[in-house]
Amino acid sequence: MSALSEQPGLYFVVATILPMVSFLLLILTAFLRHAARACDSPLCNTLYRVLGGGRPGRTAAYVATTAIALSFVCSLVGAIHFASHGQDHHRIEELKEEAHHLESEFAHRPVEEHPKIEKELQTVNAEIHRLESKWVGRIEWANPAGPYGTKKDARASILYVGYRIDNLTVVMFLMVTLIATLIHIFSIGYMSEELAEEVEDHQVHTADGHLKRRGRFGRFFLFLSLFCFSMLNLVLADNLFQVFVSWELVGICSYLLIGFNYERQSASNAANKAFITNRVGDAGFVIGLLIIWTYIGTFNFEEIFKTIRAPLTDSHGVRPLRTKIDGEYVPLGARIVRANLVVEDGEKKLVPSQTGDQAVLFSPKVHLHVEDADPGDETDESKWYLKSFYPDFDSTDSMPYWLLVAAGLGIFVGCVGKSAQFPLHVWLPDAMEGPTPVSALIHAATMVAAGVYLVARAFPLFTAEALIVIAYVGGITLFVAATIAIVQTDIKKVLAYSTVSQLGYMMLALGVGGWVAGIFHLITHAFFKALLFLCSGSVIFGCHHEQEMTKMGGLFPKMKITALTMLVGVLTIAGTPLFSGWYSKDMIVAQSLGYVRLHPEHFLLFLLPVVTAGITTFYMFRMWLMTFTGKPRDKHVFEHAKESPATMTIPLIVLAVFSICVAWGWPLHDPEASHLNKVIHHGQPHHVLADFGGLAELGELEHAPGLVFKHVERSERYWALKLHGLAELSAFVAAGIGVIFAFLLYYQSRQTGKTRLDPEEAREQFPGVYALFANKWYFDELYSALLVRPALRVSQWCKAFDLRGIDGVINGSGRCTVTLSRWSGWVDRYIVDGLVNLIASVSYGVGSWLRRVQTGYIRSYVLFLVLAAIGVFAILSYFLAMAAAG
Amino acid sequence: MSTNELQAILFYLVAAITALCAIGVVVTQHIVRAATWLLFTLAGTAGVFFLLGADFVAAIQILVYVGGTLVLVVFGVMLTAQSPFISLRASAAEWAIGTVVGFLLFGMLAVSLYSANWNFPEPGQTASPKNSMNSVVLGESLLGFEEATPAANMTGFPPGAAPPSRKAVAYLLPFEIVSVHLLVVLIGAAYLARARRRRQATST
Amino acid sequence: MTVTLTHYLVLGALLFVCGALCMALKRNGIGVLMGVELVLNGANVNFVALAHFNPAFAVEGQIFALFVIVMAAAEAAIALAIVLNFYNNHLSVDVDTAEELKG
Amino acid sequence: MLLAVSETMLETVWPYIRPLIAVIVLVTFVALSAVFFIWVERKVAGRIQDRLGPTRVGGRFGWLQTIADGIKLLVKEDIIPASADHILFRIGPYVAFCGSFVAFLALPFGDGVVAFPMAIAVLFMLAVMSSEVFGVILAGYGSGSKWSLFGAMREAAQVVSYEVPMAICVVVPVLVAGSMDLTAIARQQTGWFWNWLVFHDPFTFVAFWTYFTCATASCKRAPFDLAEAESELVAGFHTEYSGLRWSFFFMAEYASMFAVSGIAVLLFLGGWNPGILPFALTDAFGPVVGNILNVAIFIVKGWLLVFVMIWARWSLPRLRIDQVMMTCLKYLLPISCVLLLGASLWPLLMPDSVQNWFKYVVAIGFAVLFFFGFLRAAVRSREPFAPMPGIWEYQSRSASRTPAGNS
Repeated sequence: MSALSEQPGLYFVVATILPMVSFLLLILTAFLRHAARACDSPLCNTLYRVLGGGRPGRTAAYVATTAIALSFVCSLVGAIHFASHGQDHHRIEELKEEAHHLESEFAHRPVEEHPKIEKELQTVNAEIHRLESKWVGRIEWANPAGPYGTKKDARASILYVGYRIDNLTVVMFLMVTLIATLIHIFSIGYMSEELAEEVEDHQVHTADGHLKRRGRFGRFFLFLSLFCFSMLNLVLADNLFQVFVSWELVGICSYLLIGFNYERQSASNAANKAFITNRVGDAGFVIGLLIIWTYIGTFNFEEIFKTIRAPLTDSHGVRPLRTKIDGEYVPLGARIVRANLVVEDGEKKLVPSQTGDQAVLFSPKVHLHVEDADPGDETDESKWYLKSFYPDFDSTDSMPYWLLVAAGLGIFVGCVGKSAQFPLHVWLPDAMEGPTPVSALIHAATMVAAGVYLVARAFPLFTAEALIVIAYVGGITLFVAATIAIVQTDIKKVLAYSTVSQLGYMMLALGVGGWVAGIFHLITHAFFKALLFLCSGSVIFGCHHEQEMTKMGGLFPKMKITALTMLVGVLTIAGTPLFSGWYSKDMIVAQSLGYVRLHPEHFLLFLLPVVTAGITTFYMFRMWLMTFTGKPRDKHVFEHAKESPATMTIPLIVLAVFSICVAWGWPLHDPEASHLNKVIHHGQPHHVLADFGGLAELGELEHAPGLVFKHVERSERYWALKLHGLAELSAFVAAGIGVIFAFLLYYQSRQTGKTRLDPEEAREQFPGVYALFANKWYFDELYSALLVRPALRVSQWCKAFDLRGIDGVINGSGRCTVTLSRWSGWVDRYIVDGLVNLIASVSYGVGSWLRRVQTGYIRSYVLFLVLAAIGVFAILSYFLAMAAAG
Repeated sequence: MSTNELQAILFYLVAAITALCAIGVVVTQHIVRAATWLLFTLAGTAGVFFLLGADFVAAIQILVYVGGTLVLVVFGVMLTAQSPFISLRASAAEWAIGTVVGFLLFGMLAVSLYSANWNFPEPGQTASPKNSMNSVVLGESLLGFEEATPAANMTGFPPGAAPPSRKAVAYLLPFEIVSVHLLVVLIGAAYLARARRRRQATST
Repeated sequence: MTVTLTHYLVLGALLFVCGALCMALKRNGIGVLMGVELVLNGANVNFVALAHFNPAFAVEGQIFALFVIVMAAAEAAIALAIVLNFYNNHLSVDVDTAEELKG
Repeated sequence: MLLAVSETMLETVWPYIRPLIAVIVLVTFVALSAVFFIWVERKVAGRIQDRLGPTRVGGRFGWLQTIADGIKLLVKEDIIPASADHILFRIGPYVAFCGSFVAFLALPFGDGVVAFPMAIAVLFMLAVMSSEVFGVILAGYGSGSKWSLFGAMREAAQVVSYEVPMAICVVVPVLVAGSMDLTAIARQQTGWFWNWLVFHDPFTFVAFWTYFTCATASCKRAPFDLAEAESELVAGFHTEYSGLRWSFFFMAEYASMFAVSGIAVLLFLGGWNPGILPFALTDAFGPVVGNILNVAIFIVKGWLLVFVMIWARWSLPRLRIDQVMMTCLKYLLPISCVLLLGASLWPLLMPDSVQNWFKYVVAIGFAVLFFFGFLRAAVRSREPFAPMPGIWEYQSRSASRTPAGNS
């Protein structure tokens, strides 16, 4: 506990680890259970029964829910600590400036004063460490270079695991743990069908009817726990590599949960699609990581930002760094500096230039000093230059600018994949194959928001070119997805496209510099989209897994709680004033309006969100109306529909309350007064201001660094207020049009079942547009034609080349060898052997003439023997007779 | 009818059976029948041994030849019994030559037997069952004893009896050699006859 | 009408001749084996007859006969093993197929 | 003169006539005893199988059943299969018959009551009986039927194999007695039953059982009757035989059963001596009366052993052919070799007192055991037959069971 009070950041670490503990507990239990089932002994049988036996139990759900609820509690406690230590961060920044300054003093002061400076430096450093360690910590995780790496390499060869708690982290933690807890509770009800010992999957047909399998209740919560850990770890991470690892972990969880009913072809296809599409994005992510690793040498966010962004002041903490833009000098504070490295008189200088193809890296070891103490003298072009504090000022201090752009875009590509942005948005609608709580948690509230989160987290990394790409990608995504959502009939698909569209809003906001707006919308969207998904889940559960809205209708009296909470969600997403969506969405529109005002050539970035606000309202009301009002379209579904149990409705109510109130502040009508907005605003990095904060205003900065923020805050507030009115108005009008159309087209009276306008007619009037929307802008077909089929074709070519070309050459050479061998063999056989055989055959002929003496029959030998005996006897007797006679 | 006459009658009877069956062995083309004639030939030979007072040899002849060797031979016949081999015939020319040679050989032997002058001290006792060679004597000579009391208990000499004297020439060593030989033969036969993969048959 | 040694010896000679002819005329390997047995029996008759008629040879004759019987059994075992081996190799018991030594 | 001539003739011819007479007597005896054994076997089989056996022919016990069967066999048509080798088919039964009957020539039924006294009687009997197998082979081959051939080959392999341990087991008492003359061996066992060679030392004791097993096998009796295993080979080597020829085989079988039992009695069980008198019967009652008693005792002992064979046949299941061969070659042969070695070492290594005491203790202990066993069996047999767990009762019980109820 004392460790926790000393280092309150550890609350969040604990909150992260808790789901992991739950996951490990569950998976160990599962392993043990399986092991116990495998062997047959009384002990094992008992163990098996104790661990759940053959029937899935609710224990896993309780463990996982408890863990995530505890996580929420930890996050809350940590957040309270964080709020009460709000001043620490400023203090740390000040101390760091001081330390930096003290270090630079060594060069200027005489040697006698060095011990004194050292002592001061030590005190300052100790204070920095004390304050930092409250919210920051890291441990060495891997050192690929090992103990043999040189000192220079050592910095770049160590991978850390660490955490850094800031406003963004805290907000994200609260949001993720709260929603995850509610969804866990909801899931206990929703997944109750999986408690059966044998679940029949009506969508999978086998030879003998439908597939029957064991219930996977425990497995679901196992995956959820792993996911929660991964997501929290992603948010917690203080470095890109840790983010990447968690990124992949949430990816695999998403894969596992989309494919939860993996026996269904559609589910397994969707899981694969999600996985592969994400891999495309991750390829970009990895490219970005490698560029950063190569040129910056660290993955730690803070260090990266410090390296690529210029400091606010010089190393003495007195003068703002300036450069000349359009003939006048502007401060360089917190911006990416494009400059060329020049060596003059043995001194290395950076010559600032807008056309410079190098981005300067501000290594902490580089001493910055503004030469000219007089700000009035602006004729000198070399107002500022760099001196290396240490003599080994090397090439890592600058990097090609285009590579920095590429790094930012690479990481953004990863976010595109994860957040389902155009053109990698195709997987998210298919991911609705997963159970609805999964859609709510992973594919609406948290994981898909991780892309947006990462863009926000890595915001200083993005150059202006990258940001405009982000903005346009977001704009295209939000419009395209909204148009597709209009024609969807599957209730979850509507919500899926809505999610894509809303994520596009966030991306757009980030791209146009609305860092706060983007994150704000991320939080509010997480609540109301989770609510909407859970409501849809409740509907689906109530209607026995019927997802087609064309079979629903008139469900309002049957499930009032669901309908009302869903109406709250619809109103929120539609931007009804005083609902949380209103604050965040209007803020985005206002932000884009502000950007367009500065850059009128990008007027689309304002037009698209405004129009889409109307479309959003239209399709959301369409969905609600089709589901809950009018005449029931399918008697069967209607008759069986019923309200869900309390475990499901209570989370809905809680989420509805949050959807309404999460963004409230006083006065209610002022979005800038929202508490959530303020909290996020405090976490906004300086670099946002540097890029979008209004250059003119920044030019009027005072010299003292402390003044910068106040000034910017004030100016932005002023700037935002001027634009909010217009943005609100336009969005409200668009939304109103959307509502009207929705009611005209889809509100049926209960008696007649007729609408004012017939959707069929509308469809027939715009057949091309309808086809375009219904076919999702032909993205799947396009990818199939552009990527899948060419890949297959190329593979076939390769195969054919392999078979005919390579094998042909090999076989041909083989045949040549055989032919040559034949000739050689002929010579060998008939000329060389011929001589030998001639000699042999002569010998053979002689031998065969001689061999006739021997018959080879033992019987004849016996006869010969007898004959010989007779002959001997005859001769003997003859001689004996002769002898007797003689 | 004197004992000699009876003896002669028995001899001629047994000898005739033996000789005829021996000729039958040669003449028959059927291998199993040849084995049958051989059985009677061997039995007849055993009968001749009985007539010669060699009961033990006769019994061994029956035991070993009839009960053992001949059964073994028949086993061989059965194991290789395929219709073409049951009766393999030699050619007529071979038969002619064989017959001529056989008569020549027999004639030669008979002539030499009849012309031989056997100088035995005294023709031994007439062969009769009563005077059959005692198997004890055979056993003693095999072991190398000249004389032994044909007393009942051969295992362990009775306390009072004098141990028999040694004979100069004994057949103990040949006996041992034969027994070792038999063992070698057993092992060799087992080795030779063990089942092996058949090679492709040559033309028969 | 006394049966003399010569009678027995002629019987032995007859058995011997039959055995020799049997060896010469049987193409069946087992037939050859039977011929060998006959030859040995002829010799045995001679041994036992001589043992009977020559008191000096009384024991030796019978013992030689016993040895011959034992040897014949051993020979039969070996010869049968050879025949079986022969049969395994040639799929025949016709000794004329074993003519590899033909010149 | 005529009388003188006839007397001289009688004197010279008597040694040759006597065996002829004896042979006639023996053939009659063996044929009659075969008739008797077949009847006994049927009755015993009936008793063991809980049925009655023959009951009608010839009165109360059906004791003429065999005669009736014999007459039936005599008048049956003599069938020779077309594919048979006629000569061998005809010769086979006679060879088998001769093989087992000639053995009786050397078998003494009493002291001096023997057809052809021989110094090597045991060897002669074994030798002659071993030739019986050749008749079986001829019959099997000559029948031209594969079942017959299989049966004959099995028979030959089995009998030839079992003769080896049997002969070695025979050598054990021969070694102890120092003679191969059965009469001499039986004379040595005169007196109390501990003089019987079976109780002479532990090795002869075991040798008796081993010999009896081997003898059963070489008579191709159950449980070693693989040669005529009905379940596999129809009837083995005599499948194709019928009528009188068939009955010759059976006569041969029962004859050799009695022959091997007789050898066992003479070698191990005191021969014709009653075993419960300290003197020879011929000494006490003179040669004629004593020998009549002797013959009676000998025949009863032989019958008892034959009865044991019959008993075993109906009690024990048939072995498999490989088990039969394995039993012989892997167990009985080594056992008999050990017995021979042990029996030759026992008198050399053991003090006389130990030898004597062993004899008494084993003999008396065995006798007591036998007596009590017999007594128990006798007492039991006097009890009325309890209703046996008959097959019908069992079936009704099993039928009343439900498949699930397995309590």
